[in-house]
Amino acid sequence: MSRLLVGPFNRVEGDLELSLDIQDDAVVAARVATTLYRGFEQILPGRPAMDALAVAPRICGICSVSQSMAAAAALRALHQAEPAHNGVVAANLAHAAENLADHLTHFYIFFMPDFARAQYAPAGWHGAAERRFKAVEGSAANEVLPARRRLLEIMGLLAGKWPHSLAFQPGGTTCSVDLGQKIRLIAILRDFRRFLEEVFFAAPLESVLEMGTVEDLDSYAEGPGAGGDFAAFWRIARALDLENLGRAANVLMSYGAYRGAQGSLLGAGLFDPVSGSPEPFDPAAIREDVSHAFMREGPEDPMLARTEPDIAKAEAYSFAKAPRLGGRPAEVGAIARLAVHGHALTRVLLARSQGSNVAARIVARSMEIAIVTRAAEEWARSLSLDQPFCASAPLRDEGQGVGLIEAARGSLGHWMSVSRSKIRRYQIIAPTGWNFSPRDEQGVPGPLEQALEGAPLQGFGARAASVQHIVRSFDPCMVCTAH
Amino acid sequence: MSRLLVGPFNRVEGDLELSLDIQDDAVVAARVATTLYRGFEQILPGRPAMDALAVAPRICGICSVSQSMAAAAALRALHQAEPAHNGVVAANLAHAAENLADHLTHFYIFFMPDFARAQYAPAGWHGAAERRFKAVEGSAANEVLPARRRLLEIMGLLAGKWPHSLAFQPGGTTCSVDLGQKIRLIAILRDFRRFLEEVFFAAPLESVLEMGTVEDLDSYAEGPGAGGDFAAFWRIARALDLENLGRAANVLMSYGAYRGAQGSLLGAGLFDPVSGSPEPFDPAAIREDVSHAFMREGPEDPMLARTEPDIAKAEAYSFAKAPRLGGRPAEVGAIARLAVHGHALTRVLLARSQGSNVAARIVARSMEIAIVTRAAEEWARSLSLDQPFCASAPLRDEGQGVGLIEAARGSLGHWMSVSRSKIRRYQIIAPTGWNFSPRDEQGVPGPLEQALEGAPLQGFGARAASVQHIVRSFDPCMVCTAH
Amino acid sequence: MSPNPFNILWLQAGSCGGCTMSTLEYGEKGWFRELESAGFRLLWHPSVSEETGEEARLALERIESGETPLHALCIEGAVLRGPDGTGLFNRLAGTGRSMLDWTQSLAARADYCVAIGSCAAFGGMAAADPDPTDAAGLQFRESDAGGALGADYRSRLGLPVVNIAGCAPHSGWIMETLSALALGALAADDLDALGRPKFIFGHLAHHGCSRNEFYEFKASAEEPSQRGCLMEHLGCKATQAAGDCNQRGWSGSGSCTRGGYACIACTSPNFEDIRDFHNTPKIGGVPVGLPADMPKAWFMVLAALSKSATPPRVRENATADHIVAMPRSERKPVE
Amino acid sequence: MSPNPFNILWLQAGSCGGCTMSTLEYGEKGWFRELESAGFRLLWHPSVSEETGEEARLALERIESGETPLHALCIEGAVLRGPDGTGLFNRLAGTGRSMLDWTQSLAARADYCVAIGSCAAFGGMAAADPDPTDAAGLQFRESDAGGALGADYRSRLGLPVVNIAGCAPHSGWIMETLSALALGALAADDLDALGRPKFIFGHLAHHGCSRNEFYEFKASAEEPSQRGCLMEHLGCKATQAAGDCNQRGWSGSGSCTRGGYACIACTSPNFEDIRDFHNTPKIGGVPVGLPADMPKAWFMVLAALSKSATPPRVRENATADHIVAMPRSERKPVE
Repeated sequence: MSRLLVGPFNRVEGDLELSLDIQDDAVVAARVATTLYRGFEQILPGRPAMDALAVAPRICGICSVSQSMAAAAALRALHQAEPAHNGVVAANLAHAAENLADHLTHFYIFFMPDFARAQYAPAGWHGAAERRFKAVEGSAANEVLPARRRLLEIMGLLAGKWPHSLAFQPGGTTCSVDLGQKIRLIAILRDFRRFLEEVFFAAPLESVLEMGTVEDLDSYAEGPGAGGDFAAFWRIARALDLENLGRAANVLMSYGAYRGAQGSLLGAGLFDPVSGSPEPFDPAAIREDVSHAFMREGPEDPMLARTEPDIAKAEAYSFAKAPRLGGRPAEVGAIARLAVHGHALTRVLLARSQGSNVAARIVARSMEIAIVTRAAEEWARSLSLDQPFCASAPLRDEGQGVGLIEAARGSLGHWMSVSRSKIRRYQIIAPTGWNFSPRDEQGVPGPLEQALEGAPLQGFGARAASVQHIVRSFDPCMVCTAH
Repeated sequence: MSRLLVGPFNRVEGDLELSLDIQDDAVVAARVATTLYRGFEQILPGRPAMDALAVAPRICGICSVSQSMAAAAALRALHQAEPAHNGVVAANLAHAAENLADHLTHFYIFFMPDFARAQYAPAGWHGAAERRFKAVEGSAANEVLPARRRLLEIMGLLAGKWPHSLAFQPGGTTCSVDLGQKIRLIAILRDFRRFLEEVFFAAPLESVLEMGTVEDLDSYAEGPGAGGDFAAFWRIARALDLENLGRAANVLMSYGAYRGAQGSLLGAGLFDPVSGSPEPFDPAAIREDVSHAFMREGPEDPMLARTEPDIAKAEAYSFAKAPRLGGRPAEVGAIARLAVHGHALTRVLLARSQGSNVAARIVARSMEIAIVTRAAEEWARSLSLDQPFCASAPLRDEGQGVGLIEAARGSLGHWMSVSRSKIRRYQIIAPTGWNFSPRDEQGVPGPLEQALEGAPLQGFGARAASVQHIVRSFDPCMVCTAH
Repeated sequence: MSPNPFNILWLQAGSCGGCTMSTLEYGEKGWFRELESAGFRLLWHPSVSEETGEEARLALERIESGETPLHALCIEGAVLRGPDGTGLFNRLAGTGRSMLDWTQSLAARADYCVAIGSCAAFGGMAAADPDPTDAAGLQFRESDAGGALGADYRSRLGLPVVNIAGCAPHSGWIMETLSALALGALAADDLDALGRPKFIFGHLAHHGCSRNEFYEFKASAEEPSQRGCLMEHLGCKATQAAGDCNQRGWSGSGSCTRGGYACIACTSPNFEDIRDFHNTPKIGGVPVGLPADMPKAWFMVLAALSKSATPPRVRENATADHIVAMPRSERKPVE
Repeated sequence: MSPNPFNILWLQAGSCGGCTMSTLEYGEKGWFRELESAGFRLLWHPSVSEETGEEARLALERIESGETPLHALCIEGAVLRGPDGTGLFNRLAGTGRSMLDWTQSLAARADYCVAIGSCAAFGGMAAADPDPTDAAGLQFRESDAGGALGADYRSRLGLPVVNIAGCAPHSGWIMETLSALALGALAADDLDALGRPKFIFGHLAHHGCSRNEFYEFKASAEEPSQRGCLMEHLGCKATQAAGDCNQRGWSGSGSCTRGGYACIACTSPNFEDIRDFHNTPKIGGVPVGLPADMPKAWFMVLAALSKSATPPRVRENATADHIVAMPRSERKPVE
C-alpha cells in the first residue's frame, strides 16, 4: 500500500488536498483536506447583527448570494420579520441566477475538461470532447462564458453587483424593480433558455423535463439532442460507465430551495438512496464534529459552537469540521434536492446504483438547470411592480436565528446568536462541509472519502481521471467548507 | 414599351421609388425618385453656426457621424481652426466604426437577402444562401448584429451615443479618452477583427488585402476562405455574372477619407474607369442642377444656392437635386475611394468591365472593411492620453466654410455661409445624391439610372432580382439624398 | 415563432432612419433573434424585411383591410402634412399615397400605436422652425396635443399614442416599451402628460451623470472635452430633460454627458428649436433653464455657496481634460 | 495566440474566489477568447487550467526557476501570515509550502505584480478585526505600506504592486489594468498613493450615481428599497470611496447604489472594519464621513439650505420605492 498526496487539486473552488491510500492500482482509503482557513466565524462575533449581510457573502465568491440568503434568513428569524413578497421573488431570481451560473461553470469549466485529458486519447469520442471541452481552449467556453455573463445580468438588475451584494435583506431586497427592469429580466431569461435549448441541451426544456428513464436519456442523447453538450456528457458517461464510479450511499439531504409564498420550489427533506424512500428531516439533529479538524473542541451544536483554530492538533488533517445529521454523514447538492423533490429520473439513477454516483450527480445538476430556469421565467413575470420589495421590521437586539437554505452545492446553514444587537456566536455549515467532510470521531469518512474508495487508477496514479471525475462530480467549494 | 413604378423599394435607407421603362423584358430607361423631403436646408439658415453640429447629424441616422464630420469640417474651415491631433484620431475612429457598421449592415441586412429570394430557388447555391442570408430569418444576422453592436461600443466610448452625437467639434472631440477607455477601444477592435477573420472573410485580414486579381478572389473563395460570407458572395457573383450587371462608366470621385496629420488614409481624386486613369479633381466644379427636382431654380453653386421646394414643378420627378462635377455625373462610394487610392483589385475589376458594376461595388466595400479595420487598430493604439482632444479656436462670425468628407456611401459635402454668426445658407450634397441623381438639364441620367439601363428582368417585372441587386449594390441612402 | 405572435408593423415617415439604427443594437444575439424569442412578428419593416415593391404593398393592404391583425403600429419619423395639408412631402413610394394618409388609415387598425422617436412623438427635428414641411408627431405637434392623428385618437385597446421620445431613443426604451405592451403591462396611467412611458421618462437625464460632483459644486467645464459640469456654460439641459439617459449604457457604455457634451433635451418637444445648443443662456449669470422644479432663487444661493465650498480637487479637475487632482487617499480607517 | 504572449500566473491565496468569478464575466466572447486575442497566456489559474496536482506543481516550479518567463503575477486573496508568521493557515495543496512563501518567491520573478481585489491589496475581509489569520495585502496591511512583500518591493520592471482594489473588483478594472501593463502603458506615476491605477481610482464611487439629484437636495432614503440618497441615513460612503464604480455597469447594468444599497467603500483599506454598514454614523445630526475633501462647515450649511430648497417631487420620490412624482412636463419650448 502506498499513500499519494494529491494537490493542488484545481478546477474546484478553493484549496483542496487529497491523501489517497493506494492498493492494486485502486484507492482503498481517502482523506480530504482544505488547506485554507480565514476565520469568518471569528470575525463575525462582536459586530452589529446586520453586518453579517456584508461579511457573510465574502465567505465565498461563487456562492455569495447563498451566503447572503442564509445570513438574511438567520436575521429574518432573529427579527421575526415578514419579507415583502416581491422581495422574496426577486431574491429567488438572483439566487437562481447564481445557482444556474454555478451549475454551468461547474459543468463546462470544472468538470467536462477532464474528458479532454490525454489519458482518454484512445477513446473514439476524445477528439470531439477535446475540441469542445478542453480547458481554456475548447470551443464550448466561448459560448458558455457569454451565456453566463448574460445570465448574471440578472444580478446587475436585482442585486447591484455580483459577487457580494448587500441587496438581500431580512425584509426583502433593496432594489425595487421598475417596468423596464422587469422586461429586461424576462429578456435575459429568454436568452438563457435559448442557450440551454440550443447549446446545452439542444432540446426544448419541456422535453428535457419529461425524461424519466435512462432510456429517455439514451434516446435523447442519440437523437434530437445529440448536438447538445449534455448529450455529449451522457454518451461519454455511458462509454465510461460513470454510473458506477464514485458511488456513495449516504442519506441525501435538502433544506428546501427557493422558498416563496407557496412553499419551496424544491422541498426540504431526506431521501435514502438505498431504500429509495424519503425520511423525516429534523434540523435540530445537526452537529459538528471537530475530531479531525484543526479546531479546538467545544459544543457540537452549531447554535452554541465557537471556532478556534489549533494548527498543532495531532489527529487533525483539515481545517474543516465534520457535520453530521443524527450522527450520520449526509450527501447534499442538486442530486439530493431532486431526489427529495421526487424527480423521477434522479430517483431512477439512484436506484440503479443504489446510491449516488458521478453520472447521477451531473444529470441531477443538469435537470435542476431546466427546472429552475422554467421557474425563474415565472417569477420574473410575477413581480408586481406596484407592491413593495422590502418590508421594514423592528430590529431585535437579543436572540437567535438560524438560516437554512439551499446553495448551488447543497444545504447551507447559518446559526447566529445576538445579544445587545451584537453577534455573539456565528456558525456556518456549508454544503461542501457535508460532502467533503473529514472523518468523525467514529472514523466514519465523509461522502467524498467514501466515494473515492475503490476508484480504479488505471496506472495513472494521482493523475488518474477517475479521481478527478469523482472529486469534481460533487462540485466542491473548499472556501465555503472551511471559511 | 411599358412603364413600371417600383415601390416601396425597401432594404435601403429612406424612401426610394423607381420608374422603369421596359422593353423586351429589359429596362430601357430608369428614373429614380426620393419621395421624402424634410427641409434641412431650410431649417439650418437663421441658426447659430455651431448649431449645425446638432442639426446636421439628424439628416441621417445611418451616417450620422459623417454628417457631423462634414458640419465640423465646414465649421473648421469657417473658423480656421486647427484641431487637436487626438481629436482627429478619435473622430476618425468613431467615423470608422460607423462606416464599418454601415458596410456590414449593407452586406448582411440590405444586400445579401436578395439572393435568398424565391426567384433563385432553382440555383444550386440557393439553399445555403437562404439559410444564411434570408431577411430576418437567416443565420448570418444573429452573428452580424451582435458584432455590429459590439463594434458600435466604440461610439459609447468616443461619441457618447449613436446615432446623433455632439462629440465632433471643429477643434476635435468632446470626449477625452482615459487609459481604461483606450484599452476598451483596442479590445473592441480585436473582437471586430475576430468577427471578420472568422465569419465575414474567414481569412486573416492581411491575406485578404493581398488579393490583387480575380484569380486571387476565386482561389480564396474556393479555398481557405470558402466558409466566409464574403466568399459565398463571390461565388454567387461568379455564378450570376454580377460583374456584368449594373454597369456604369462615370468618373469615380473621392473627397479623401480619414484625414489625419499624415494626409488621408484614402486620398482624394477622380478616377476614370474607362481610360483607367486618375484625373485631377477640382471641388470648385461642383454644381447642383434642379431641372428635374421639385425645387425652384436658383444659383447652382452650392455656396450660393438655397433650397425652396416646388411640388408643382412639371418636369420634376424627385426631391433630389442633380449634383454634377464639371457638368458630368460622378459615381462615389467605396469603389471610388479604392479606385482613386489605387487599390489593385478594385482597378482590375473596373478595367474588366470598363466601369463599375454590382460585383465590383460589393468587393470594394468589403476590401475597404479590411483596410479600415487595420487602420483603426493603429489609430486606437496611437492615442496619446496626455495630449488634448479638443483645441479651442476663436469663433468667426462672418464667412464661409466647406466641409468635404467621405461618408460610408461616398463623398459628402456641406457648404455653409455665415453672417453675424448665423447661418445664412447651408447646402448639403450627399453621396447618394451623386449616385441616385435624377437627370440633369441635358437629360443626362445619374449613375444608378444609367446602371439600370439594360437590366434583364427575366420575366419577373418589377420584382426582378437584377433590379434589386443593381439598386442595392450602391447602398443608397435616400434620406441623405433629399434631406 | 410563438403561436400567438404580437404583430408589429413598423413604418418610416419623415424619419432619418436613426431610430431603426438604434433599435438594431438591441438584443444579445441581435434584434431578429430577440423579436423571435420575445414572440414578436415583424409584419414589415422598411429596412429589414424581404418583401419589396408589390409584395410589400400587398402586405400593407392586408393590414389595412383588417385581414392581418395589427397589434402595434410603430411609426418612426414625423408625419409631414405639407404642402398645404396634402402630405406630398412624404409619399410612400409605389403607393401613390402620402404617409399622412397611410398613418391615419393604419392607426385605426392598431391595438396600440407607438411613436418611435421624438419625430414621431412631437415632430422633432423635421418640425424645427420654420417647419418647412408642416411636420407633426402622431398625437402632438411640439407640446400641443393634436398632431397627425388628433388629440382624441385612441388605439383599439384604448391607449393614446405611446410616445417613445428621444433622438435617437435608446434601443432599450423601444424594446422595453413594446414588450410591456405585448405583456399588457402598460396602461394609460403609465404614461406621462406627453404620452411617454413613466418608467423611462419619470427620470431626468441628469440622474446618474458622472459629472455630478462637479454639478454639486458648480465646478464647470469651460471648453469642450473638459471634465466639469456642462450645465453652467456648455448648454447642458439634463436637469430639465426627461429620460433615464444617464442610467443606461448607450452603444455600450456611452451617454451624452459621458461623451463630453451637453444634453440637449432630445426627449422634449421643441428641443429642435433650441438656439445655440453649445452655450448656456444666462441671465444675471444664472442659467435660464434651471433644474426641473427648482426655485430660481434657491439655485442662485446654493450655487453661490457651493462654488465657494468647492474643494481644490474638484475645481482643478473641472477644467482639465483628464484627472489632474486625486481624492485624498483613505489612509485612516473609514468610519 | 500571439507570438510573444504576455504570461500571466494567477494564484489564489486567502481568497473567496470572487475576484475570479468577476473576471469570468469579462469579454464579449468570454474571458478565454479575450485572453487569447489580447495576447495573454494564462500559465496557470487554479479555477480554469487543465493542469492539476503534479502537472501544476511542475508548471509553478518552471516559473519559480525562471525557465518560464513571468510577466504578471496575479494574486487573488489576502496573504495569511499566521499562525505566528508561518503562513500555515494557507498552504498550497500538494506542495507543502505556504502561499506566503510561494508569493514571495514568485514575486521576485515577476515583471509586474498585481494584487487582484482588496484582499490581495490591503488584506480585505480576511484582515477584519480581530484578524484571526494575520492577513495582509501584498504591499499594504490595511492602509499601511508593508504587507507580504514589504514596502520596498518592486517588480522586475520597477513597479510597486499594482493594486486592483475592490471586493470583488469590476472585471473591467482587472482586465484593463492587465492590458495596460501588457501595453507598457502603466507607469508608477499612473498609480495613486495606495498603488491603485489612477484611471480607475481617481474617481469617486459617487460619480455617476443615479441618486445624485436626491443627494443634491439631501433628500434621503430612510429605508432600504427607497429611491433617495443613501448617504444621510443608510451608510453610503461613495462620496469618500475611490473607484469609477457608478460609471461602469456591474453584471450588466448594476452598481451598489443602483442596487439600492450603500457603497461600503470596498475599494478602500479597512472597509472591512466598518461597523453598522447599513447606517450612517452621525454626530449632532451631521454624518461623520463627509465627502472627500469637503470642509465640514460647508457641508452643514449647504445641506441645511438645500434641504429647504428641495422640490416636492424630489422629496416625495426620496422615500418612495418607485417614482411617485413626475418632473413637470416640458410644455414650453426649451431654451
